[in-house]
Amino acid sequence: MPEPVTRREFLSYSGAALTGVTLGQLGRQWLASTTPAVVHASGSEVWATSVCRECPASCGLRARMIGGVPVKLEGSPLCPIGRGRLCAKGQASLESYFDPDRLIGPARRVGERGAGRWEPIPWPKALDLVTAQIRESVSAGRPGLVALAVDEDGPPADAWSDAWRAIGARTFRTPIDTATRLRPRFEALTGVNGDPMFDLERASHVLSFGAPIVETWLSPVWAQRAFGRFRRGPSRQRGRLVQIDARRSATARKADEWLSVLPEHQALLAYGIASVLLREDRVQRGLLDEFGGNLREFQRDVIPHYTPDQVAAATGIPVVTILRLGRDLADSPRPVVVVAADANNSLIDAVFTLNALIGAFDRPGGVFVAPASIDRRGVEDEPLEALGDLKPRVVALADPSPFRTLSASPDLGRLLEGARFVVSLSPYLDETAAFADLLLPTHTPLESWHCAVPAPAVAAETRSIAMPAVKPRLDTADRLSLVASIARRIGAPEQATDEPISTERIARGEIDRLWRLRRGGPYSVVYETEWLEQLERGGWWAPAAESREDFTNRILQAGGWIDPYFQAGQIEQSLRERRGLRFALPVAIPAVPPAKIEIKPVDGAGRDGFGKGATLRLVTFTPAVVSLAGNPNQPVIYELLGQPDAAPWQPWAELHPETAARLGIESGHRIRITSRVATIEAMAVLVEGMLSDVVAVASVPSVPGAGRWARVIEGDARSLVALADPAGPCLVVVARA
Amino acid sequence: MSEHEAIVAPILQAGPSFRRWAAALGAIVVWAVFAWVWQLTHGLGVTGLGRPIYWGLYITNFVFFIGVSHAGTLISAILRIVHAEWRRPITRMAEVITVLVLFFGVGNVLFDLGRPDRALNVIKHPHFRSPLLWDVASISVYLTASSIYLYLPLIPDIAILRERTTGWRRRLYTRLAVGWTGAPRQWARLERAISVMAILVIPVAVSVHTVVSWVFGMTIQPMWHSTIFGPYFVVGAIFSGIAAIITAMVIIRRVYGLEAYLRPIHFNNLGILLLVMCCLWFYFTFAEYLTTWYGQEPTELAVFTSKMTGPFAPYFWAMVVACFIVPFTILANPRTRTVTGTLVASISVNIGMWLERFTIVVPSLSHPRAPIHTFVYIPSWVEWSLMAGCFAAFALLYMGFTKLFPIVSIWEQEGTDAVPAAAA
Amino acid sequence: MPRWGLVIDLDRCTGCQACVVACKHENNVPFSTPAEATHGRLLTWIHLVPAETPGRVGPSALPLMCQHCDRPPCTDVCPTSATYLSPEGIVAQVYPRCIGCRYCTNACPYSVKVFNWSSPEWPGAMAEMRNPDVSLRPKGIVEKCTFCHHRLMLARERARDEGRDLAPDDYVPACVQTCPAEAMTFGDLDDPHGAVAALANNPRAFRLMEELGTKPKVIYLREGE
Amino acid sequence: MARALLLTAVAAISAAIWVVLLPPAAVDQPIPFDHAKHTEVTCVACHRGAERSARAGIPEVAACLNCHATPPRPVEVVLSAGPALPGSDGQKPTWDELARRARPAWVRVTRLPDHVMFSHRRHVTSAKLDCASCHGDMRARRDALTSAPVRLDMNACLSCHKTEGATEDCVACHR
Repeated sequence: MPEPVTRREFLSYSGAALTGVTLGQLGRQWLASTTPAVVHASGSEVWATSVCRECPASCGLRARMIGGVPVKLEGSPLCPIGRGRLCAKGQASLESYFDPDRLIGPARRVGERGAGRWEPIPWPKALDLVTAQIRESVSAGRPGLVALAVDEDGPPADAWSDAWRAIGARTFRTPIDTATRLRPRFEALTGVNGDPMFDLERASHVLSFGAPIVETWLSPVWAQRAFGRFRRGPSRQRGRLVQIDARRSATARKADEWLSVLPEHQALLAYGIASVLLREDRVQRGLLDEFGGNLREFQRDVIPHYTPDQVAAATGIPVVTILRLGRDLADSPRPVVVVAADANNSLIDAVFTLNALIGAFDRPGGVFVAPASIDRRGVEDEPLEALGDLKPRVVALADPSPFRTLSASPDLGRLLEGARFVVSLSPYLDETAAFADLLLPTHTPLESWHCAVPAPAVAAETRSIAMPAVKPRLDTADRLSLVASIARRIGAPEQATDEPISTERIARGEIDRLWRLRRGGPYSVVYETEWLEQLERGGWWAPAAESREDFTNRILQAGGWIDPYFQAGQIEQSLRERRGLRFALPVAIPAVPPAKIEIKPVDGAGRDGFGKGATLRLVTFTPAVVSLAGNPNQPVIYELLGQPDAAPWQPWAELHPETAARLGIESGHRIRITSRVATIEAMAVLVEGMLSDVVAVASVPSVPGAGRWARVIEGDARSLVALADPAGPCLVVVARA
Repeated sequence: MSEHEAIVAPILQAGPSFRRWAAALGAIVVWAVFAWVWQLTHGLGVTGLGRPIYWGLYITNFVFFIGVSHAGTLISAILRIVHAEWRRPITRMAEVITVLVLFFGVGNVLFDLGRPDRALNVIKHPHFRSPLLWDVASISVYLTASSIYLYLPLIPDIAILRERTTGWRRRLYTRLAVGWTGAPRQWARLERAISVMAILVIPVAVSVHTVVSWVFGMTIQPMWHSTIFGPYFVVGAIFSGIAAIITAMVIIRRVYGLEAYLRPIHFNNLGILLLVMCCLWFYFTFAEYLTTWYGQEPTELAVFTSKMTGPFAPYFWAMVVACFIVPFTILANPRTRTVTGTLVASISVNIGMWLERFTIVVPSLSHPRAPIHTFVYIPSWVEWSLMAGCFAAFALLYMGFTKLFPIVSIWEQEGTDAVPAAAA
Repeated sequence: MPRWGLVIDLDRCTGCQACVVACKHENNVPFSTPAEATHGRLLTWIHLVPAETPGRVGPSALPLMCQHCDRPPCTDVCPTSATYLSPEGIVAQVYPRCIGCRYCTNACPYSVKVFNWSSPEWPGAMAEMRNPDVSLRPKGIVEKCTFCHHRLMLARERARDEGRDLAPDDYVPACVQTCPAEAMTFGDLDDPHGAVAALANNPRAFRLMEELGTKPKVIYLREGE
Repeated sequence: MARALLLTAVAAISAAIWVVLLPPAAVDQPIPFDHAKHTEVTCVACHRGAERSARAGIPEVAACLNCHATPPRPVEVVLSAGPALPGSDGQKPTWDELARRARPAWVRVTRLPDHVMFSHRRHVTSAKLDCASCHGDMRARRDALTSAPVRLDMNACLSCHKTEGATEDCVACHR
């Protein structure tokens, strides 16, 4: 018989059940709150065309858009430069579009300079502010206003300079690290006013003087692709690469032979090889006999002064190696000698001289002249170096990245500190944030119109043109429109046109011009591009579109314009007109004493735990992934630093194992590098085959005022050399930290 | 019953010292619980682990605890089968160690799981080729078997306590005594059940530690992929088990004044057992390392060198000293094989065996075959806290057990010469 | 049934890491911080390791990802079958079943399985850049290269929509798609006319740690002559 | 002691029942859309993604313009009740403007766990599966869904995959 339920029992059990239900309800609410919110608006996949602006190569890219949001960047298969491939930097630019520390709109400084305190202001007010400042500076007379642009090439970049100059500003720009930098020395030798172009893909033997072929050379994605084909092209012999490089760079690792030679000694080695070629008469006679020019004088100068013995003594490379380098070069069917874009003039001279001696001009696998960019005005801006000690009142910066490169000499901080008013037109929180008085954030590349002249690399004339892939995510503006409206407010007569200038207008104008040229066509697949070339070679041209509008649409969809017609033999033609090569006569071998490694106490030993260190020569380099020191708002790039040897998220320093052993340093140790002006710490990496008196330090831009990732990097190699004596080699003391 | 007052008395009263200890240990456990909650919310990133050192302190503890679990069941079962009469006072305390410590072994695996909430997937979606599944199977069988094996001999003692208590204790003992009256038939059944369990438990116990070793041995990682790992681990387990019993015995003897039951002969005999295992352990270790060294296989040698002269050398050589040199020196000499001597040897062995587990788990992982970046594993505060919590909880539960049940089997003392005159 | 395989020509590979970035973005692999990275908590499904080739200048970079072994040491040890060899030869990881015991990461001789040490985070708007075709892995589970299996599923869908068979170019993983030096080739190893099968028989071809009998389906072509 | 245990058990069981067995709570939808009235158009006429992409998608008001020249009655009701549709900022916009700009805050009721990668396109276009087989029969629904009409579980997926000979590979859906 069941017992009757008492009231007390009933109440307790009901209470328990109620408690359970309450807890259950709370649990349900908690579960509901943890269910992730839908991130993506539903939407199907769309591919939008754009242009990569991480470097002057201006590869075409396509963005995978889901519901209007870009989720991935890939190379555009239609783009002749990358052919669907894209480098690490290019892909990482997606991260800077989403950078959580991006500027959300125009802002004015409220605190002290560098305090990082800002107040948002509306666009018209911001423009008023800058206009007032410029007016004042214009009335104060030159040098009142200075504008700095990024290192890019194309009609919008020209329009930027025009707009500034119209209101009396001086414009500066970094010389681009592309083949264009080799142009003056190339012209001096051959008389061709054009960019030299290396046919890496078809070469059989490459002798490289510090050219970062697989890193950041000329047009990186093109260079990588060309390197792959040079190495293992279909049905051809494997190409051989000899790398002359102070450190074991990524290219040196890939080389079949690597010789560690300091940059300042590389020209000596090149002339040494030239003297071997001349003395043993292993030169290609064809071109030299016809256009010898001052070959005889050159020969007279080089052979006695650059004997292998002398070169060996100066560079430390054994005589047999110098002889072999020369003979290998001469024996290969299609050799070519290449050089880094930022090399010094005497090295560039030596490299083109070698190319002349081995008959590499106008030959497959040799050196050509890049198709001249039609109607290209050339850079009229002054080079960044010309800034010197200029103390402008107003400074406008498009992008501080030129100051992140190692070769730039002016000190950005000093320039900005001295200015009365600094305007930054960068989309990001970066170096300028420390000094700027006004932030006018501009669109990121994915949000912008593009019309760029890609760095010369492929044997075709190209324009990378695209419209915005996405709508602006934040309250940003088109850089060119901003400048134009400032100019209009100032009242520059040239700018008082009806239609306001914008990148879009410039780009559309360029497409119109290309349409009127009646040649070339939109970027297209390999087969179609080749067909177009065959047609043009036969003197035909089939219009790519019915009408101008149609043409515009096709160009914008394809992401660019290409004219694949390529005429070889320009160098010979120029030589014929000019009657010969003009070899630069090398100076006599300077006495280069080998650096003595002396281990001695550092100045102020004992302080800060400083121990003994060794005096070494400093070589700084930019790691391949931070090429051009582009955008410091890409965490993935910092993660990839120094792979496969060094550790992520930090700079490293390379040492010879024996030098390291003498200092008690092992791979992975933290070491302290002290120059006359600064001290940094880095992780030690030991490299077999390096010069024993050299320490090579990776330059990873550390940007204290910038976004969350750039500011965590410690140890900026640029600080070691920034103020050091630029003439001589920079000596540093290295010790364990 | 009064003759065993020394055994019964501590069960029924708890002094201030007991409470102080309980509070202190409880505080450590609470701290460990906090650490665990911290780990559950933040993920295993709060440990010192990383790629490629995916296992550390938790797995070391897991192997260690499973090893210590061989203290009880196996030893008492073996001794029971061979009729070693001197075992009688120590079987219970050994068996309790087994049962309790198994929980902490399993617990450490749970600490180590990235998703402990999904632990049941092992049962819902078992994959029979995984040594971890064998582990789950054999540990649960072992836990069941050793719990039964602990419980069966407890029944007559519980019945004794039932008679002497009132209130909730009496109700508890009544239920647990399952109607034990001490009738001859019940005695016969009990004896039979115990001897069946004693035989059954031995292969299970051997399997448990063999399978634990196979978790490592079945991979192809350098210095894990070893054929002798099964017996090597079993020997190590018995070794650390005996050491654990001796340590527990000394403490209980001192605390509860059981000098009359736990006499020097027990320590002497167990000391000899420990000495035998010590030699066996050394033999296996020597064999294992000699073959590795002789083979000179580069990946194996990297691990080997790191233990001999590299970063793990301090642990390795400390292990050799603690597991062999100290215990061998003390125990090989009958004059030092005293209560204190065996205690020192035992504590040394326990530390050494923990180090052995550590030097098996971590160095192999620190030297992966692939040339990837590795780092130095330093356990974090969370891992140390959880480890401390495990030991504290073990001690706490052990103390609690002594307050509920006789830690020396009362009925087994009868009919032996172990019943001391002094207790009467 | 195809048997997917990947060939990496180390003579072409320049170590530029474009594949690494492509993989991270394609598969929603979260970022790390400097502190995490030094503790081995950097998550990448593909990363460069130094590889020595006799006679070369120095160790060059070798892209290392899941080798998709035909006899994978990791699948055998998984207690819950969360990782298994799929019929198409892809070593799969089923995230909702993984209990995070990290036995597979330890059993893998290539150390290519990675563990989520903490909840993945995409600061601010970066959450929007995640690929909706790939799930977000919570903390506490193991993940690894899938040969961009979702791309195969999408390619199959597309091909079926268009009423045709899957063509070799339809499905390539993100790393292969982007490789600037064209060092990577992906395809069906069992297709005798395919590029991958031909390259796999190249005299330069080798597999990592072949001696372990894992039978990897990632095949490397030796650097040098 | 026993009683306390029993009470705890009762509480735990009722909590578990509440969490696990009860259907999910009904949600408020911004517009009382009547599915039954729209049986003449196919599902994909509005849920357009179903045939083209992984996600079927919830229609925007712009889709209504294909058929509705004037605001349908329920929308008017919502409009008169207040600015429930974002984008209407106080003033009364024309139907056309509203339809183009407004993004109703539809609440998703049928959702799969994040680790299930379900593709509508694969099931609708390739496998020719009827929408009703997963979503239930919508033709009878007089409202916008306020709760998931059908409980989706993996066994249902698997049984269909078995009978249809579709893939049973885990990573086909879980990745």
